[in-house]
Amino acid sequence: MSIKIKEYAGTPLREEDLKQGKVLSFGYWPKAKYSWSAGVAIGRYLAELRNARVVGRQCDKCGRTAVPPRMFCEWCFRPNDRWVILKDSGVVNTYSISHIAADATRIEEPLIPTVIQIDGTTDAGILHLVGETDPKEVKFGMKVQAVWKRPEERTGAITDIRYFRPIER
Amino acid sequence: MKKRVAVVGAGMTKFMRRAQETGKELAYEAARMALDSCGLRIEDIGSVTMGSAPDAFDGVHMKGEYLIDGAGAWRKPYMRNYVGGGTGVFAPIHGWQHVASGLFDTCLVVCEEKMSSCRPHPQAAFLTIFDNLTERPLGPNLVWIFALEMHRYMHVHKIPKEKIAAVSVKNKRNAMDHPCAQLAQKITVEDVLNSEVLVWPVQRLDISPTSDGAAAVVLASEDVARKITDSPVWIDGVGWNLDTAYWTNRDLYYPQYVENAAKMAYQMAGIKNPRQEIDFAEPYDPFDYKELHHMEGLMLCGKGEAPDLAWEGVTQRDGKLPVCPSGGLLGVGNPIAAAGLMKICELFWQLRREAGKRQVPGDPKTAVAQAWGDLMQMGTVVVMRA
Amino acid sequence: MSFTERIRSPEDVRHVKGEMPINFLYTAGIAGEKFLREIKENAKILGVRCRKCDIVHVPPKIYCERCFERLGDWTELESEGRIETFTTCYFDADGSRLAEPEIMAVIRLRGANEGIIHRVREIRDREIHVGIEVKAVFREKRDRMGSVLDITHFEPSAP
Amino acid sequence: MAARVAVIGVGMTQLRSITPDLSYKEMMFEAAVKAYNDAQVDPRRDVQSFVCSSEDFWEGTSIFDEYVPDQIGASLKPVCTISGDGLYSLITAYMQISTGLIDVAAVEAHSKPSEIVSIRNIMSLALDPIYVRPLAVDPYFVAGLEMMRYLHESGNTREQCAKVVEKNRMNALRNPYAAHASQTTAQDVLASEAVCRPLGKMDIAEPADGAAVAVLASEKKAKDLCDDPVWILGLGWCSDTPCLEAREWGEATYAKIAADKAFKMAKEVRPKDIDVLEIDDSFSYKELQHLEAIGFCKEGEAGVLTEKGVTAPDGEIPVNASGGSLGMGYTFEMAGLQRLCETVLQLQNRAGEHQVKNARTGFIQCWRGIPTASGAAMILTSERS
Repeated sequence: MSIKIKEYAGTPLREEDLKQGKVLSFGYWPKAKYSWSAGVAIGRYLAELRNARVVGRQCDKCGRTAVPPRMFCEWCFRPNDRWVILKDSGVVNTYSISHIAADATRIEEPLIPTVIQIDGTTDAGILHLVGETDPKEVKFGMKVQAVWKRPEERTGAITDIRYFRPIER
Repeated sequence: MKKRVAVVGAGMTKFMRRAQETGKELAYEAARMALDSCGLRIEDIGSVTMGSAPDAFDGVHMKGEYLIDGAGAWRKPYMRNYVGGGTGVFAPIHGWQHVASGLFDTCLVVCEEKMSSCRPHPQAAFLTIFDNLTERPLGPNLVWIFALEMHRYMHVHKIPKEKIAAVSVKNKRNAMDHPCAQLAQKITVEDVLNSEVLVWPVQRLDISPTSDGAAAVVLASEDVARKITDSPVWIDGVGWNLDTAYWTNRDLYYPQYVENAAKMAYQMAGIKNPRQEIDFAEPYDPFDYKELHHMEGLMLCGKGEAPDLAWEGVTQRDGKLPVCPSGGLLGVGNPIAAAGLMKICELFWQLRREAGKRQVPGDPKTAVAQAWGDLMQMGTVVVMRA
Repeated sequence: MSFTERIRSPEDVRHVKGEMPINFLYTAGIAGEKFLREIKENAKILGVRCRKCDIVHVPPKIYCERCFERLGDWTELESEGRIETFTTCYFDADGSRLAEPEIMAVIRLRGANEGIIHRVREIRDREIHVGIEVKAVFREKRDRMGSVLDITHFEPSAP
Repeated sequence: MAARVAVIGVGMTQLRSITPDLSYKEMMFEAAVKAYNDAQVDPRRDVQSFVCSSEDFWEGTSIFDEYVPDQIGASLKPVCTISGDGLYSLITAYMQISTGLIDVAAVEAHSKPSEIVSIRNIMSLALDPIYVRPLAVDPYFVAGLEMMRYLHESGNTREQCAKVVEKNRMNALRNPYAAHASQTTAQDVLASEAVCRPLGKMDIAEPADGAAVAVLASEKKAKDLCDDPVWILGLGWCSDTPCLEAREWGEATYAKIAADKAFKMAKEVRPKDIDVLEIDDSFSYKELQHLEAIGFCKEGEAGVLTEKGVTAPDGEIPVNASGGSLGMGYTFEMAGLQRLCETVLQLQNRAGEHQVKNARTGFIQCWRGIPTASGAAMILTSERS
């Protein structure tokens, strides 16, 4: 009972308490390694990225084209019907300007993580970066186009697209 | 429903950036306090459910199993429920299922998080929540998705940043009255707007901290609850809902999953008009805009209206609709699952009028707590009544 | 079957390697800190007694898992005990074959009701069995870090 | 107990040692389609709640529950994950239906250990980080310690454990879902490479990939939707101490308590009324230890019963006629749901070549694997005339 409790448990430490050994601490580096199966849908998606193509899957029942592709339509719950080769361009659905890396350390050149709605789809955005622009110039609804790695550099990964660049202002 | 279920006891630890206690010890302290608060012994507990977020924080695989003894589950029916950040409010829903099903008279609900074990920074664990094949290679940071969602929300409703910052100011100040708070401070809207930009539009003071901590509540069926206490607080509505994992395929401006979960909980609680019937709310606020987003999902106001309510002071503790009187995650701290359950503790204390300096004025009878989780996907909602 | 198009050539099968790129730094906790400090400083093993359940827990805890009462009755244990069970391991944690098999055992120290987990050495495979007496061998004080590895192993007690 | 709960449909993929051609989502979709077809339900219209099962480090993804809804028809629906065996998820769905809040629920579990490159390291990560993990030893040592003490206390022998492997791998030859069926003899098992003595390589159930989904319904819905619902009569689950130091090594107390609770709830059902058992056999000795713990024979008798063929598919107490984990493959968090699927098929007389004659009432039990002492039990019955 909140008002009746005088002392709450918990012993806060400072980083220095650990560094200076005031409190014992134990480091551990796990080996957590995997080899993930891309499967039918993402397998083809990644293979096509190597060909500098973006592909989606279309459902005949609701007419929706999904990217990243999956072999089922989650809304109709049925196998979807066909592969669709999409344009490698789209519009900015939402964006941000990142000054930090994945581990929360600061980075010099800000990145522009963006959800890009691929042209020819109704709701299918993908996560990627926008580049070749001043972050201040990025706008909602701005048209962007994929900038691909050179063919010999492409491995069949989402990073085969280096980033998307604005194609009109 | 088979049985009405009440919260009869609650406990929590301090929320800390780094705790010396192990996860087991944190769980113990919270569970022990919850039992003591209602005068129960461990033998009186029929089952235990644990809520805890990724194993990658504590650094123990199958950490639900690791935490058994600290959670008081020795030789008891024990499970771990897990819906990402939504876990803290799902755990009491899972506990409610244990009791309302008629299987148990009592259930101890414990939530624990020891994020500080994760190195180099708890943020690093969040890289591993992204899709392993289509997103992780881009090196995403957790804050990215919040920034993307926040920006979309601001764009659609034309919300100025300062109205959002008002939430952070309010919650960090409310937390000054919370004895467990990690980041209670008196700050201004300008402080928020001038704080370090992490991922625009998210700045340092828009974010809750990473924390170690635990919380616990004791649930009991109606007949048992009335024997334990004169003032049980009833769990009258529960709802939970998960949207598609393809988060980039959705319009992030509105949390439909929260609305679905809220509708489920309100229907069960017989609430027709939440704006009239809810006396105060504890929506999930890991980021300041999230509180606003969730108020809208909880249908406590119209879409895009929440920022004005925050700006005009309606959501202050003494306002017409107090929101996060505890100080929320922004002020008290964010040991993921424990933070969600802290909100249930707050409802319990407030509805029993035991919240001390944090007590909302008037005579609150009905309140809602909510948590959110996964990739902008999961809504968990509990309605409680005095 | 469930969807209409499948991979039909092994050439089209795609795998992506990955990992969980994190590491951890643990604290020993309130009870663990005291337990390991005592090993480090004095080469002594501490347990904690629950009077209600009449058992001595080792490694010690701040609570009794059985009755859930808070504990504080610390007691010094002997560093000798009986083998409760054991196993001979041929691989390490990576699954690589060990040069020499290693015996792991649960050792119930005299005066305790629980058994600590450790290696047993200086004994032949066929001489070991459930119930034999073993004692802890500690590292030299200057080498002790405050860890279970401050005990290098257990070995048969002098006959 | 007022209204009852039934299983009205099951779906499982074929288990395989590797599934390189399918993503986990595609495997789950396949199991879900099968289960919904079996139950004749549309998940988007009829299923009100979904309960999934996973542990992050088996997947290599944190907050794995993010990735479950789409492929099982659960998007924008009540979905939750239980970090535990599929049987725990089934129990959660059972509780949800018993509250009256939900009429039809689906339960999912899957297993893709072929994708885990460093499986022993992941297993080690479940050991206590302060007291056990620093010893840096093969995590299977936990099973070695337990097997040694169990054989010591019970008087059962390594040979009898090997007989379990022989039986289950042979049983699996008649189960098309099985990944590790073989004409193995007890001699082959005893001769297999030592891992953690007395545990040999063939005492350990080989991992397998697969997915399973089951559909549960309230009494009224079950009768509307299904000709032969399989009723859940009793269930129980229990966790003993997670601390290796505090464990009573010879006994599977968690299994005993869980089974006692299940029988108590099922009232007049006794072990002699059970026609088929699917119990945890993720290590050879575990089948014997569990059989004794759940009350089907006295301590020390399970080995002899196995030798005498009492636990064979045509014996008095058919145990793991499916092949169990030793024959079908060990599927981690899916293991309990795999047993559920097998038992439902048995009770509905649909198990094909490995059908046990006149199977009406079944018992299933799961264990969460090393280093845990947690598990669940369930009793089910068909009322088909």
